[in-house]
Amino acid sequence: MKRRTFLIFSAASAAGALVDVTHKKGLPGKEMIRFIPETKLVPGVAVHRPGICTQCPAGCGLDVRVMEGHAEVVRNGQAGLLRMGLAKKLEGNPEHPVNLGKLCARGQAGLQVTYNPDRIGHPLKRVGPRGSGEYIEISWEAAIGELTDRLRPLASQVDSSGLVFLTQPLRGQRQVLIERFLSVFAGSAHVPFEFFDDAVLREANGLSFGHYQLPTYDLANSRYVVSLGADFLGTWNSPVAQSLAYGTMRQGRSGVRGRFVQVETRMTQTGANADEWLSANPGSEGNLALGLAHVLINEHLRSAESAASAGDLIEGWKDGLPQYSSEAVAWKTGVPPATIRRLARDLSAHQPAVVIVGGSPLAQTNGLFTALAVNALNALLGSANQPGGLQFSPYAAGFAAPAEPRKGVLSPNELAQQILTGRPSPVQALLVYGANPAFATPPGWQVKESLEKVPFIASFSNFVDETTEMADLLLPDHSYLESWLDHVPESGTNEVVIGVAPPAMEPLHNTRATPDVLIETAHRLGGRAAQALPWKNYEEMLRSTVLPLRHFPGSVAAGSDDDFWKKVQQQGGWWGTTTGQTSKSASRPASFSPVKEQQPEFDGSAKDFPFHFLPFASQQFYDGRNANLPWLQEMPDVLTTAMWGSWVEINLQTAQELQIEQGDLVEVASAHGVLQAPAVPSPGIAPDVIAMPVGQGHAQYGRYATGRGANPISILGPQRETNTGALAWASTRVRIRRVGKNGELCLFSTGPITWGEKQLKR
Amino acid sequence: MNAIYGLFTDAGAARRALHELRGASARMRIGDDQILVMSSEPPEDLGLDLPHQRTRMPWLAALGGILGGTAGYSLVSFTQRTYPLPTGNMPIVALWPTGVVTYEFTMLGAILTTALTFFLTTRLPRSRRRFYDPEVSDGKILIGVADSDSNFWRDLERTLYEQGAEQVKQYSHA
Amino acid sequence: MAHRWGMVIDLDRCTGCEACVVACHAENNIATVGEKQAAMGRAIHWIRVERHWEGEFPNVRVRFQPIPCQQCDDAPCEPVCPTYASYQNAQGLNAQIYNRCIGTRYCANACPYTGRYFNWFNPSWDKPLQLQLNPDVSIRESGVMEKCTFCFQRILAAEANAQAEKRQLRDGEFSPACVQSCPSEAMVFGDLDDPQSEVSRLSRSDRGVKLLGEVGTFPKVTYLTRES
Amino acid sequence: MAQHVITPTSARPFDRDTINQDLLQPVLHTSRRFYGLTSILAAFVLAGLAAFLFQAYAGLGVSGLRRPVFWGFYITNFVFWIGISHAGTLISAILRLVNARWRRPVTRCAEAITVFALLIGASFPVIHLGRPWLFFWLIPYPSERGIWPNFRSPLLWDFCAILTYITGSLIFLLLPMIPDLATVRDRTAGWRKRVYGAVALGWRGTPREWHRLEMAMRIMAVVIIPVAVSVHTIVSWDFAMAPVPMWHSTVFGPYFVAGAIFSGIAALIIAMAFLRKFLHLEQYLKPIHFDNLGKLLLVMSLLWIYFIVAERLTVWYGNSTPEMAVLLATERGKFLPLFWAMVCCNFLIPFPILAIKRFRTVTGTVIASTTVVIGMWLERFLIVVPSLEFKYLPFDWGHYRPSWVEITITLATFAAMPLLYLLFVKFVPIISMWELKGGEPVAAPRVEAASSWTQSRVPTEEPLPGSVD
Repeated sequence: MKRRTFLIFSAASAAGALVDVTHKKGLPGKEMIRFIPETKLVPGVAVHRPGICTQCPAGCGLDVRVMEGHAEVVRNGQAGLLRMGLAKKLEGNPEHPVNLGKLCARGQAGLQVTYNPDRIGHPLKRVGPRGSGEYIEISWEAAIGELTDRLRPLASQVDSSGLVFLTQPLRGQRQVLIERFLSVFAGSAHVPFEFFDDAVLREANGLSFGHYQLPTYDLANSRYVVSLGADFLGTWNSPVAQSLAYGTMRQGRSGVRGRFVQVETRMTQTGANADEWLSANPGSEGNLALGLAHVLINEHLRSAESAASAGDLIEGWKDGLPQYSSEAVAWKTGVPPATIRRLARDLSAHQPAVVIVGGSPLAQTNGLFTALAVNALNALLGSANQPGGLQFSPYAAGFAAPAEPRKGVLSPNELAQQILTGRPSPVQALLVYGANPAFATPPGWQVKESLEKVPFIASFSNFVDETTEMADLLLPDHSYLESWLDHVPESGTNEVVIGVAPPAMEPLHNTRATPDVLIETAHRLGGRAAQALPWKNYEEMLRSTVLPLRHFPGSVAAGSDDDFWKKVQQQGGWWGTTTGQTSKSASRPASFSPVKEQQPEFDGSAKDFPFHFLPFASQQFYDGRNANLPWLQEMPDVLTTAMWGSWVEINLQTAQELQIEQGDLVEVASAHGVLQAPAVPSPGIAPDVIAMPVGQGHAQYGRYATGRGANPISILGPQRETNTGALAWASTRVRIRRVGKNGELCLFSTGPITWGEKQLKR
Repeated sequence: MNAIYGLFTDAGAARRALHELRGASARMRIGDDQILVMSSEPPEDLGLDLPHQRTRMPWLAALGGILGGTAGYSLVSFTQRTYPLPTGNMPIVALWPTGVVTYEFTMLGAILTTALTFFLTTRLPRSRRRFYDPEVSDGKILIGVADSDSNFWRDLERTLYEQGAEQVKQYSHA
Repeated sequence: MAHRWGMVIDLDRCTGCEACVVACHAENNIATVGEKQAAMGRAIHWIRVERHWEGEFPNVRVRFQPIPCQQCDDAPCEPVCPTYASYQNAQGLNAQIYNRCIGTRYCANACPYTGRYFNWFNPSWDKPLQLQLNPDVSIRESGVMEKCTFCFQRILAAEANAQAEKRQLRDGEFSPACVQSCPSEAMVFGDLDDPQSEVSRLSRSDRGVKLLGEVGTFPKVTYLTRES
Repeated sequence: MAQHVITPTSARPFDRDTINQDLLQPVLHTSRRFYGLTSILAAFVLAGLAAFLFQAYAGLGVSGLRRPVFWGFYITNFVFWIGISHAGTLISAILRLVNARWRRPVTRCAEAITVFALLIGASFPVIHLGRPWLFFWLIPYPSERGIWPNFRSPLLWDFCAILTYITGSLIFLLLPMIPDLATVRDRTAGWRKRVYGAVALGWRGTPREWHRLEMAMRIMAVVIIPVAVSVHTIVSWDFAMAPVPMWHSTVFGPYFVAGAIFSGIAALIIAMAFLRKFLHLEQYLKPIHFDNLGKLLLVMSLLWIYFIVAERLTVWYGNSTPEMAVLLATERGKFLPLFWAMVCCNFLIPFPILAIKRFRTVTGTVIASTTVVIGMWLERFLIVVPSLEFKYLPFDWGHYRPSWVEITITLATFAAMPLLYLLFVKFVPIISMWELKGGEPVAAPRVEAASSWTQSRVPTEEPLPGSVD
């Protein structure tokens, strides 16, 4: 045994040696200075620190495994070697109510955000023309000075400052901070943007249930789940929380196994798990929901009244939805009437049951109608706010959360129009934080063109992406493992959750946390600005907001404020059943009249463009923000096993008719653009649908993403959901043709798509 | 040593000469081990009547095989027991694989013993110069007598010529 | 005290999210080979999620199956190795000793699950990505075979911990990275020799099957079949 | 030493002299053609060496190997060359044992093929290693690492078997070479004489030497036959021990041995034809030799098709899914062209050529042999690659395509064989002179009974094998 122990040790030391040998180039030279370590870490012993995942809006809690290591860092403009704690692995925080110690693939790959070789390491000032990538390195002193100088004249404007803050949707004190920062600038606008926005569902939930937020599905207690297009196990809403609940639904209860039916036009990772997979015509999902409701009401399985106010929003609800007979719905949806009736009866018989809607059905021009129809169906089933149904996570007051539809929020489209036309007022300065509309908006929105017209753009991004490329001043943020974090999950839990985490490690580069930069800028601007952001730094701001929670029953019990603050940091946040004041129900506007049946409208004629085009959230890159992480580039898409590129999914039979084979280069054209990518014929997609993952096709996003694959957003039409104005990203029509043989498809599985009896003919 | 020998082209002549020498061995006091025969092909092929050769080579080869096999088995069982790492849930010293290796070592033992026996019994390789005539390589058959009594040299020479020797040579070396 | 580590993967819970795949990469310093090599079939995924299509549109179904090394009791990969680089360690794992490996790749051929991966080149990480490397796990040089270890470094750490605290290892005290991350809790890890452990209990389930059981490898990974 | 010529040498021309002159000609005289050919072949070999060094430096990734096809051209070549090696020693030993007289001009050509093919074949397990510089870890020796190789691995059996075979073959080749080396020694002067004198080991041609040599050769012949059989059986076990569809088969041992002898004879015929042509040995390597070897090749071709049928019929009838995947892929799938090319090369083409007496000429047998060598290479490829490409889990099926490195190295070995052969012919009489002389008519009664089974099959109108007209 001794010998074996010795071997283990020698293997371990050999490992260290190997790392050194292999990274000769990566090793700092001897001439480098060594900084005095600020932390005390025992080599080889892991420390676990809490964190919050920012890879998607779900807000899972992290458990960051930190170990001692030597890194090249920059301190006060001086590069040197520092022995410091380095994040080595991201795990789920076992205490966190949303993810309970679990973490998805994108979350785990977040480590490579921090260690990404393409991170912006220090403030930059543009010297060449926009988009040329010519910058000079400047000090933070100079950078913040430049920002302050640019903003000072705007702060003094009386009616319209022309300042716009473009961010990804924020759920925490960063939202509060930015709002307070902007409050100093008259007529300024905050434009939160992400491609897979769920504004339509929030709006519908506000109307149907009085909660302007995404629902939490209590799948763990469901016995029957019907999902209309929602990739809830992969990319939609709170995937980790939903996966956990799904596991319980399937095998976590003795003697009960929940049944799951998925309706969609292209099989998602979620749909692949369904017991029954159905394909409905794009945009017809609302009809299907009401068809189910029709059966429930007319077969007297449920009374129309039980849907309460949610039902009232649908025209004809009280009359038993006469226009939604199974046959009529079958004709519109393509789902056989018998199946509709069976589904309805099953839903009724297996209680609790829930119907989920999300993703592409709501990204049609009739998205709101669809969402309201599904909400009414859920209400009819008695699933709203019930165990096994859908619920709404409580919010803590004082923590910014999208519990209310915020008025005056612009979409990038409107912003672009404002920039281009100068109406209602010219945009003088644009601050960009975490959003990349130049990549993720359809060409018809003219975002890219409009950015060129803005006199001053500053970006807080970690990476040079398509939007940041246009910036005049780059003020790189810390990575999220290096920052103070806070996050209020919108869904995925029944508790009030306020995630708070200190930095898990010291910064690697000469970057600065954006909240701190804003606070300092405000201080430099002085006056009202300094008053609006009175804190020394973001840590202090967080502390002051979190401390009042001490008096509510929750996960942290502490005798003093300091103790409480310490324990909150250790735990990665605070969660409890109530904070006394939870979010108020948004009252439905009185003016809203019941919705009529609404047919989807598509961009492009069916004659010229015979296929529906479905961009979908990529399992690896979500909306493209993760395309610069090599782990995710090399993670095979679970259905196609594609890596390192994008692909065009097409029905197997359709492909045969068009003589398109796997790996062929095909051209997909809409009325707005053309792209080329390799084809992947698949059995799990409707014959009239062409699908493509979103996320690749970056023109500028570091070495791993730039110039790789094609961006389906670049050929989308500018159509919007009629009621909410959200981008109807699934409403474009396209045509396809084979271009050539070698599309350079990179698949992990080179085996046949199907293999069995048919191929084994003797 | 010294030698007197004839070179024969014709195998029949050589055979007769050999016969003659053996017949005269008592008279000329020539021992069996004094008769010299050299040829560029096996003497049996030439039909030369030579005393029956005996060798234990096959038995030695068999013995070598046994030794080799034992060595092979010992090597396998020793090494596997010295570093007993289980693989594939097989016994540490497994019958079949050990058998295969033992077999190969048995054969190797037999081969090496055979080669060794050959070299030992033929006393090859030799670097020291010994009695030889390169004309043997040209196909001549050498028949002669080594270290014979000098009184009989003439006699021998005549006998060899009589039997058809193309050439009779004398060789002496200190 | 000997253990026999095993795993149960519930295919009814598995959603094909591939959290396990990235978790494994992060934990075990698995090299990213890049597009060109990946396209050649040289990507390394110690655990992979296999996808099987069934039927034709619209009556189409998919089954996912995560496949790590099956840690066979009668592993075909082990005896074929001439240098003992692959052998069964005391805890029943099909260990791969990188230092002993000379790269015959025989083990990879013998493995019916294609669960072994080869380092065709030396791995490299663009600076500063090398900082992500787990110091508990050696990196593998060119010409060496590698495979799933059930996160042996975690087993060692947990054992050392338990020893320091003078106690036995507890069931579920630790798990490999893939099991730990699995969002739908489809994977369970533990000691098969402990009849009380969760993994023992589940592996006796009547839904339990072994992958390619007919090959006679006696895997220590049990799959619980999907119920639909 | 002193020599006194007593009487003048007879000047009568002698057949044995002719043999010596004809057969020593290539050893003693070097043509420009030799240098040209050697340089070309050497260039190929050097290119292969460079490719190997590049591969060792850059990593095995420069080959076309990939998961799940971890073995490709290299192992194909390994099996192929080990197979070729069965030409010599095995055939020569069998012919020696049955005392087939026509073997006499053939044995050394054949045994030389064995040794060179073995050397080339045995280099492939090293070439294909991920870390070739550590190849010696395969060798059982007490090392500072304190670990021995694993004798349960078929690769170790391979090592032992090839070691035994190469030792045996070398001895089998070298022992009967001693008298001929002595002849060369006696007919040369200067440095050549010294060199050949050294390697002739002081051979004189005494009855004792001859007896021991013949006895040793008889024992060697008995021993080497089972060794040769075991070598290719063990090579087949490299595959058959792994539970891989269509590898894991009991028929593999004899199937490989038969294939080995098959390809070996073909290689021997080609080598002999070249020797005959370029060294002008028409007098020694006569149509009858090609005819006889052609008949052997015919038998092996039939045996080969028998094994193909035995292997494939059982798989097809058994209908086990993983095996059927491989079977169908080879017969009807992506390997269809190669598979049927193999059947043509190994059976459909050579069978009529060899079966019809009129075609069993030197040219005919060479054509048949060429197709057999190609076909047998394809057969080795089709054994190694499809099973790996279509192993058990369809999700993991892969596609192998060799890279330029593998192709270069493969070509280099095909150049190495003639190069080694050329050099060998340059230094050693390629036909065993003493054995050939033994076959010459002499006045004496000789062991000439029709003890050879092949001989009785020789048509009576043909000249007796081995005789010089």
